[in-house]
Amino acid sequence: MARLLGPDGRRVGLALLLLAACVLPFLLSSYRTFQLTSALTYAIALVGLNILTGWNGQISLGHGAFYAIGAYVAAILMDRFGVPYWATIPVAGFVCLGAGYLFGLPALRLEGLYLALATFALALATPQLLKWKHLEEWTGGVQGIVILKPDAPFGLPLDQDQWLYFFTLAITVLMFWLARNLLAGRIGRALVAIREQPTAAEAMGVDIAFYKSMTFGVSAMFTGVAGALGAIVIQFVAPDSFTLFLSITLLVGIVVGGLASLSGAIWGALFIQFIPNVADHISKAAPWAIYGLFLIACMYLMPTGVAGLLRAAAARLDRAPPGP
Amino acid sequence: MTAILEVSGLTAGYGASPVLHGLDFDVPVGGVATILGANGAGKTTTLRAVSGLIRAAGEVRFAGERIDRLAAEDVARRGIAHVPDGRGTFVQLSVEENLRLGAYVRRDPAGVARDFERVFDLFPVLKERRRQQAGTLSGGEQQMLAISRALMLRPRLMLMDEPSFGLAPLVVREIFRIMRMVNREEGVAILLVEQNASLALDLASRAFLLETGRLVVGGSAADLKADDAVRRSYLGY
Amino acid sequence: MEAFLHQVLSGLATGSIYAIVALALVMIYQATHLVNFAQGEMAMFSTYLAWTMLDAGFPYWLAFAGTVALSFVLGVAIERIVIRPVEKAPVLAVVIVFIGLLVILNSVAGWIYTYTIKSFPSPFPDRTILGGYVSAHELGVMAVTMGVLALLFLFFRFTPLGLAMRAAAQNPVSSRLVGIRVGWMLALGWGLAAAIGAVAGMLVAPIVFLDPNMMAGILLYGFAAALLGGIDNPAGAVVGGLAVGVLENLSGAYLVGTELKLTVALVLIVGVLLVRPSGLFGRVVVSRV
Amino acid sequence: MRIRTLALPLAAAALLAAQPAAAQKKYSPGATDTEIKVGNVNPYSGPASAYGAIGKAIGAYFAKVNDEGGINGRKINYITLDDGYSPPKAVEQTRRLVEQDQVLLVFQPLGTPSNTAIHKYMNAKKVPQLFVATGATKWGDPKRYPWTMGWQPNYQTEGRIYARYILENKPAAKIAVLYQNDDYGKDYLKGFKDGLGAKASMIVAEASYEVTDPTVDSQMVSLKASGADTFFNITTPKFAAQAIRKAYDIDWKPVQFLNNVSNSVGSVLTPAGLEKSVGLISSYYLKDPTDPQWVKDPAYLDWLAWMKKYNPDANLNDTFNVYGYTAAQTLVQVLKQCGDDLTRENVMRQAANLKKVALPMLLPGITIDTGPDDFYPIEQMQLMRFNGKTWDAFGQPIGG
Repeated sequence: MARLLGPDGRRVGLALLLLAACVLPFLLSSYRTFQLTSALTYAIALVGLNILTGWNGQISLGHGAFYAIGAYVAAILMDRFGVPYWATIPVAGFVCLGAGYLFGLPALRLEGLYLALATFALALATPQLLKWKHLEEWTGGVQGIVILKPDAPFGLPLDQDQWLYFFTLAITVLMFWLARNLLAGRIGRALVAIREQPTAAEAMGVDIAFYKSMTFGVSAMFTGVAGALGAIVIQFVAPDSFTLFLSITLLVGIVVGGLASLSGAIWGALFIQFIPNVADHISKAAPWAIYGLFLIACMYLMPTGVAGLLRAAAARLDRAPPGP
Repeated sequence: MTAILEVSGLTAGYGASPVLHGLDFDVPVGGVATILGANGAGKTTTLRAVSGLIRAAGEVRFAGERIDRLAAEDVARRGIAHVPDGRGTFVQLSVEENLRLGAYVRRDPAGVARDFERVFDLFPVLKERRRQQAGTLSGGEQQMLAISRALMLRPRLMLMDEPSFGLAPLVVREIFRIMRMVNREEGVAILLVEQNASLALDLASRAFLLETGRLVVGGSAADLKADDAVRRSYLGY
Repeated sequence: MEAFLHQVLSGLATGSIYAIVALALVMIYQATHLVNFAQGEMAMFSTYLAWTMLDAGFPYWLAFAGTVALSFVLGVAIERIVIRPVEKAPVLAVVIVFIGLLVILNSVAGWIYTYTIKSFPSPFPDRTILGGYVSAHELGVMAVTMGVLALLFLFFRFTPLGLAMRAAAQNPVSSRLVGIRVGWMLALGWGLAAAIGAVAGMLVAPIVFLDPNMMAGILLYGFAAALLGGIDNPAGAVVGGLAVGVLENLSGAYLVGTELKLTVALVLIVGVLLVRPSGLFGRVVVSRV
Repeated sequence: MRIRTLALPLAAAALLAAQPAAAQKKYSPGATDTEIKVGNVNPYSGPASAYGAIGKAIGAYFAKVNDEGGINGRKINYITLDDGYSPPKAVEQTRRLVEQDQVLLVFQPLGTPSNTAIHKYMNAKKVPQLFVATGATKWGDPKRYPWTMGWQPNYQTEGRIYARYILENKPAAKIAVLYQNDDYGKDYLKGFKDGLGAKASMIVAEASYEVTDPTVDSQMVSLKASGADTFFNITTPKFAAQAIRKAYDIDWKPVQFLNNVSNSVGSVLTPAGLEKSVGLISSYYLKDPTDPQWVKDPAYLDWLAWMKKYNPDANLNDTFNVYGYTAAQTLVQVLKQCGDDLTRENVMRQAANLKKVALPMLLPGITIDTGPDDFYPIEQMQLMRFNGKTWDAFGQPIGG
């Protein structure tokens, strides 16, 4: 599509998309607005996981853990220290940056399946640690933490859901912009080189160890920011919100959306937000069976995800002879 | 002299970009044919198209039967042994297991046992190392193993892809000596792809010159040897 | 000291369950170089098939053999029908198909058989030995695990088909050139894995009871066990399974208490992998080019 | 699916809702002359799908009510949604029920985490979060949360009942506890410890397990090694059966207390082995459909007929089908009492005005009682001991 429209067309398209995103909450019910807000938070988390898995080729089955850390940082800061909600977001990001970087250090020695196991372990350990009695004072143990939903500031004529939507949208735009700048240049090329040709990348002077662990950190930061937003949107954190299933859902999101693609994160987010509801609507008896069928069908029809399919379609359009 | 392999109009490639553009050539029964050409001319692709590893258009007949629509495993089952570039060793298996795999499609245990003895006679070093992991062999030994594995199939035609590649001259000479012996004594036809044109032309009776996916010269090996253009470009004198 | 011994014995008993599941994972890995996340649910489903046969009045061993055979066929069918279309897709796309398969099997089992636990009979006598800390069934599980391992060893080592399967997994192109039907070898690998999974399920069910979520936890331990032992080594998988069983029990009983025992066991496993990145008995490929 | 057909009359209902209500009739959103919209959130997918049986049973009971003419001439339109036992999803689905489907009330949402997640929202919106399907203690707080009410006896009450029994009958007991490491297990444990009070040191060993643990064998070995002579088993059915069998197999013979969650004869004790379950003590408030003592009970026979006709896919061994049946009857009672005043305020007023309601599948002597300050509908339980075939009641129904 990019070539079809040219850089200007692309910019116009983005502007139109953003405009539509701004108008939507005034057309939809609060419930739908809330759903979109939650899809946006997923999109940020998916960008994070995609940086690690899509661009850098490190598979993580445990990103739910960073989502959880971000969510709990926000909840604890708001609940115990009275920190305003907007200030918790950067803190959650930085905490996860650190946590991800530290986890990335030992993970350097692990590849492929072994890394998958290590991250899988992280996903399993997270709810256990959140329930652990020595952390209960902070995490609220099995009961979790209930937090308050923010009102729109400066007397803006928005209800809580609309305000949270715009707040989340702004952060989403910011994070996508950040990711694009990060990935478009030298760093992005280095990440892909490490994924495709680690030996050659090293020979070219890419510091693989640093890049890999830093990628883990940055990826965790994105996911942590999403977790913090998620906590504020849902107004509640508990160990049961961050099970292994969340990590798997995030992985499903990036693959269905399209690996190593920013727009893929949006498609993936829409999938994991809405398809379970569709499945539930089709069958109460076995909703997961329907969901599974959706997953398999997606992989048959679009093995490279929605973004991959669109890219291929655009390429075909470009190649096709111009019409009369 | 009839041909065991007849190829006409062979067109093949990877993805959307064709590498070969309508090749016509043949290999006589019990004879040796060679395809010469520079790097990237399409020599390896030709062999892959013949053995069914990649899809190709055109007609390929083996002993009169059309094989161009067959999958690689079925081509092998008809008696064509392809010794691929890079030798295709099963590096984690033992030397003996590699040889057993060569005879995988055969159903005559007595004959297989005789062929074991035969390849061990041809390459005594393999007998010494029969229990060793094949990945630990030297390059020359792996090439010997690859040829032996092909022989275990009892082929009527062998497709050889650059058997001299990366080997010391002494080893190359030994390998070519054995190929000649196999061809002469057992009548196994050989289609040889080689960069070392003088070696190839010594072994072959027919030769073809491949340039960017097209056969530009074809005829008896002696004729090609005498061809000025071939001499300058490929034989270096 | 007595309690310690009992923890070890009980760990070995549970570990043999992980071991046999790990074996099934190793099977598919050897054939396809993928870890099948749906393996546990396939085993669970097979066990329900066995339960259905028993419920219909089949004698135990007939149901057992029937289930193993049927599971083999279903495994082959799943490979040919479900996995084949994504054969050339990126690895992660295949992983997503596994996840799809997992949720489908889990959900359909719940739908057909409901989530109420069912007891499943053991072929071994209802007795305990060694002071009651190991039941005859648990000992039987260990014996069967060893038996399956021995059969697999013989199959892969001494039969042409076994050799062909190993070859197909290692070097598909060369395998086709010697006439091996690589596609069918993959399907065969799935079939074997499904059959071993069925055995695992039928041995696990008498211990943990049959329900649609029966294998969820076990698969996770089996996965860890397979990697700990070396994912390409069936014997390693068995040792890994036993080690995980004992490790988990001891860390729960003596190290940190039961609240964090899974976490600690996993940290230890990952620690071992940091030191030995291809597992305790994983093959280090020696190769000269 | 029966549950889905219930949602069909939606369009017709929307038409009718537009007409002004008759003078004496008062309605909140979700109620009209012809229907009452009841929302529900249950885990139909995910690891907790076993509980989904409750949501389905409730729907099946409402189908029966509708077939028999509904409540005061109104049909129940039951909309039940899947939350996969995930709190964020529960929030989303509940908002859908309240804001999009405009239900009169949300009935029996399941699970402590999910209910905690929607607790504030429901009270801010002033929509009844009625008879929640969890045994946590926090649902009976009418001062702070006037729109939320529990239903079943809470876990802490039950824990206290056993504690009191131990203090009275076995004051020198050395107690071992096995509990699930989540809100449910910890709530029981807390009630039990509160009940023991100063004597909490009687607990000599505690072990927890995760739902992902394949077995609790290791925990049982540890508990036996503690030398305890009394065992409180706070586990869900699968683990309860494992623990009972393991205790027997390792020759550990303590006095065993089994939580109500897992005392079904058919789906726990039979798999564990009836002879291994002799002497277990537990407490009941519902009739166990698999206990032979009810085989000729008319209430049981009614239940059975309903199961066969309206819930034929469900498992007859599953106590959740009694739970959903009885909970649904409780709501029907409340809605009947509401008459033509189907406002959310009146629903809560009537829910807090249940007096000695004896429902058929409640044990004899146990009734549902609420008041403006009493948001705990069922507070009594009956202690019972297992004799190898059936549960024998002993003593009077007792409260915490």
